[in-house]
Amino acid sequence: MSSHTNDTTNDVSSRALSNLDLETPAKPYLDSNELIINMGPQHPATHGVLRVILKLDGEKVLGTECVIGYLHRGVEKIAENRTYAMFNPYIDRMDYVAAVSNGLGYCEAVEKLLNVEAPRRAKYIRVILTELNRIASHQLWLGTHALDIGAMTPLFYTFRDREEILKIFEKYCGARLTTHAFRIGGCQYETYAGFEKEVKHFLTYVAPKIDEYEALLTTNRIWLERTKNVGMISAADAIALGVTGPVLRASGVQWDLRKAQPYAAYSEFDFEIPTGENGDTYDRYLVRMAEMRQSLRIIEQAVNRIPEGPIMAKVPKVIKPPVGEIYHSIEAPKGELGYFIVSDGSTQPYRVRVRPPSFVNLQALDRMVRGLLVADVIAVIGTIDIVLGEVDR
Amino acid sequence: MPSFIMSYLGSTVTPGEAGNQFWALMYVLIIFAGVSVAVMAMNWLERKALAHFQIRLGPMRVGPHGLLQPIADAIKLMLKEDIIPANADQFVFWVAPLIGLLAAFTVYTVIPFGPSQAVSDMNIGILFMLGVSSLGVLGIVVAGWASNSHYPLIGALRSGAQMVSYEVAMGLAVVSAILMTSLKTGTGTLSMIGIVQSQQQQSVWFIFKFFPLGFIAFGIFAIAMIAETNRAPFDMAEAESELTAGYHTEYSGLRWSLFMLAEYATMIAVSSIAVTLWLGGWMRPFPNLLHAPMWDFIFSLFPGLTFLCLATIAFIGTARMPAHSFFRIQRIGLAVFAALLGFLALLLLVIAVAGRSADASLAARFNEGIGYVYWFVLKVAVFMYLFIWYRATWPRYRFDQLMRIGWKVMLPISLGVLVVTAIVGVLVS
Amino acid sequence: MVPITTFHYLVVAAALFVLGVIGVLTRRNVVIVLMSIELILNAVNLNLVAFSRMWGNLHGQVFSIFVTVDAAAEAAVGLGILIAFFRNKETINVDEIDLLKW
Amino acid sequence: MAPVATPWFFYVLAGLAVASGVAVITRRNAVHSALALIVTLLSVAGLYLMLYAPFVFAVQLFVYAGGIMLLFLFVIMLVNIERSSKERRFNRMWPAGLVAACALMALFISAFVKGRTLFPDRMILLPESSNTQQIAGLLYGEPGRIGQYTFAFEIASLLLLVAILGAVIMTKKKI
Repeated sequence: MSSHTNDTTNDVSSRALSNLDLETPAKPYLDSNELIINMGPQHPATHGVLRVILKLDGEKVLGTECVIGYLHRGVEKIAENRTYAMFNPYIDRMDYVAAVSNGLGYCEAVEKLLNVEAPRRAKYIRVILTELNRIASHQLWLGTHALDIGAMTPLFYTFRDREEILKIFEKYCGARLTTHAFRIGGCQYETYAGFEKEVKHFLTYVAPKIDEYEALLTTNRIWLERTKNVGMISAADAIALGVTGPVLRASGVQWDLRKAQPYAAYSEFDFEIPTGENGDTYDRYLVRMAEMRQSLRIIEQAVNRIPEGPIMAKVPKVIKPPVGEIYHSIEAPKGELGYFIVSDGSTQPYRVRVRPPSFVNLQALDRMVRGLLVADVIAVIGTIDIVLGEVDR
Repeated sequence: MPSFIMSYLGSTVTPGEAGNQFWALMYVLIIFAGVSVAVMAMNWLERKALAHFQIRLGPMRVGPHGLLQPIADAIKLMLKEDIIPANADQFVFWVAPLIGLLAAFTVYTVIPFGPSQAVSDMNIGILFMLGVSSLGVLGIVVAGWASNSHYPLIGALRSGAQMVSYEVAMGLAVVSAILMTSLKTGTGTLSMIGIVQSQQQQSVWFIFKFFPLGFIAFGIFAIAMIAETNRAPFDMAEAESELTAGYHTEYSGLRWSLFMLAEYATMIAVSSIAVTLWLGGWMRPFPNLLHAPMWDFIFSLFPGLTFLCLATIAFIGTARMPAHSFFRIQRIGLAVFAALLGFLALLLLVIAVAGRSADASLAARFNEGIGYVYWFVLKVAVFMYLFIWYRATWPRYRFDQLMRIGWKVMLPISLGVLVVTAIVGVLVS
Repeated sequence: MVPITTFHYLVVAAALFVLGVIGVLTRRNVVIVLMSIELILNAVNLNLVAFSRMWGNLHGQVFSIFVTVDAAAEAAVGLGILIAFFRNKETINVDEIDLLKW
Repeated sequence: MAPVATPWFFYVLAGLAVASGVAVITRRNAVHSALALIVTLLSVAGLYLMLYAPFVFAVQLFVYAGGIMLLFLFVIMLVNIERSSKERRFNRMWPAGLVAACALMALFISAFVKGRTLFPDRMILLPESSNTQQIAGLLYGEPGRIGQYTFAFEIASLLLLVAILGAVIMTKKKI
């Protein structure tokens, strides 16, 4: 095996290999099994263009190094040359599987900066769509994660059901993926006729489907063996690394921004924060499954109590927030999605900084996979639920 | 020369034993063609069945319900550019798929489709099968090495270790079945035909012999054979999410298709071993219990009825095709296919009726032979379906878990079963 | 055509034996030296089986099975030594194995 | 089973065995050598079949070609062969070795030529269909009686066990 080790040590990777200590001279006791391999950027299990450099001893992982930036588009820089409203669609291109959540965070941040509040009906619509989006995001995660671990079939089931959500999005705002659903100050579109009926129908449709996914996986012996005690991270470690979202909650920390700092209309709904115990891959799976059910609960309450009224607050035609800065964060499907916006009083933001949950959570990869096997790296990358569009921005 | 051809037809032994070279060659050709067709059918079936498990349609465009898809795929693969990586070991890269293919096809010389429907009845039949199929792993290991690339090498080493480990449990399970062959006569046999015949003599399939024992041994074999063929959930060697495609990552075109051909041929071969050892090989259900001529006749109708069933399904499919003119050619094609199946069904039924009366006539012999082959193929087909079902249902094991199961679970159990079988066998006789 | 007798087999076996000896004596790569030993053992096996047929009893065949067992043990231990050695010296050439201890 | 075209098969198999035997000791690349050795082993297996020794044939196939050679291939892949392929193939004393081997060959030839009359020209047709059972009789004994080689067989299994332990101890980094 060692005959094949030397071809990755070009200048790029040796710069990147800081924590793999490639530079240390050969030990007196030669280890013939040590090898460095590149996983990605073109690899079926890295969910896009993530490159993970693995230092292996046989199949055991000694260390990892994530090389990111293959999908970098300079979204934050673009913001400095766009007006606040013009920048809104760009946000959707970050976490493209949870575009609605992204838009919500940005709109609310700018609203806070402008000191306006969206009308209640708009908030309810926002909650419904965001939670639908959370389910869609978790479904996509479940399908790809199961596929990584080798179960092909759940992928098709989740995509079938995700399609129903995308249909609702399409009917509401004309786009399936990059929705641009919300505007600063509320929503641009009133719900279409039959929106509530369709959402209710979706609720009754998808609940048994979630049971179906669980029937395939939750008690499956192979699934248990592949996920239990794999990629463990303790609560303290998770907090120290800034991990948020389901990954943090699976470690037993009951931290959900929807409860901790309620935004939109979340304070009006009754739901629970599912948490795990061990912080392993299986717990993260269970937490996300439970979250899908909780999202259904929230949507049900929201649809039943949706108030009448305007959907747009009074917002000036030209958005010129006062000089100042704001940090606003929401609970996106993947974790805490924060926007830090600095305004210089002009029509364009002076600086926008996004705190993407995937990017921060990806930091925990190395901690999670050390000492595990290559196959576990795949499972752990899947379980962190990264979207490279968001990591690289 | 015609007498040379005809003289064998009345014989009840394999052409290999009869020393009839003409028929031995014919059998080899028939089996080669049959296996190739079976692999194509399996390819289509796997894609269709997997698709329906996963709420998709699978191939629908090439031919009615994608029936011609395997042929289209084969042509595509043959016309594809054959890429050999620059730093690969050219000769070894070239020869590796052939090793696997040769090993996969050589085992068919001893598979008994009937008491005389085999190329040869080797005295060491089952050992020969296991030995030759263990050569297939050489092709995989060498292919991974010759590619001169990380992922193929890891895949090759994985599958090499995996196949060697599971061969142990598999061999012990086989031994406990072979032990059972010696129960009535005192001497056991390794001959594939002899194993089926001893099941007939003891009037029990070995899966039901000493009830849990035979079943456990069969179960171990059934698990080990999935690992042997690198299929899900043990498809570590070609785990696409981990190793892109494992040992054949660098292969393309015809050479890649040879790997696939070898894999499917091996699947059929190991299923045949399982059928021969535990499921009574070519025997129809209850050959000793329901052995009146009436029952013989009823069971001899099965092949014809099966084809009739298939023909009916094809006809229903024809009728349900959309009326659009776009589908006209497909409709005609499916109708012709259905008619062909119906014709075959008719032919088989006619043979069944004709072969009913006279005992030594050619028709009777023919009828008998068709029955043997039919039941054998049917049992193997069940295994083939199971392979697909497993693949659709289960996630993939991790490599160390796979090894742990192989060495720490399967090996002790199969050893225990072997010992207990021996003790029970001694006590009974 | 001359019928094939024991003598023919002996000649083939002798040729394989000598090839094995040449390999053992001249090659530097330990793996190939071990393979040459396998060649020698095979030549011996061929002799045993040929004689077994000549005398019409099976003792030669049984003996060849024992030789095969021996070959398996030898390969396992030999390759084990080889790997342990490779870890320490990073070479698999026989003529560089010239220290009694390190 | 009546043998077919025996001399032809013999010459083809013998030629293959010797030719690939030459390849084993001359190839620079160890994997090529291993592949050549597999061909030799398979040809010798074919010769066993011609000698009416099907069980030995199966053992050869199973243990040698399937097991031992896989082990060899594994080890070749684990150790560095890129470097050794650029080095000298033969050691410095190769002429001496060659001379010694040639002397051995000469000895064999002279023994064969002188002793040709000692070998009876007969080939007994061993019963092939009961070959396995008879070998089993020698190894394990007939019912009620211990076999001639039972003790040796047990010793051989002990040898294998020791070999397994030795190999594990030597290759394991930490025990």
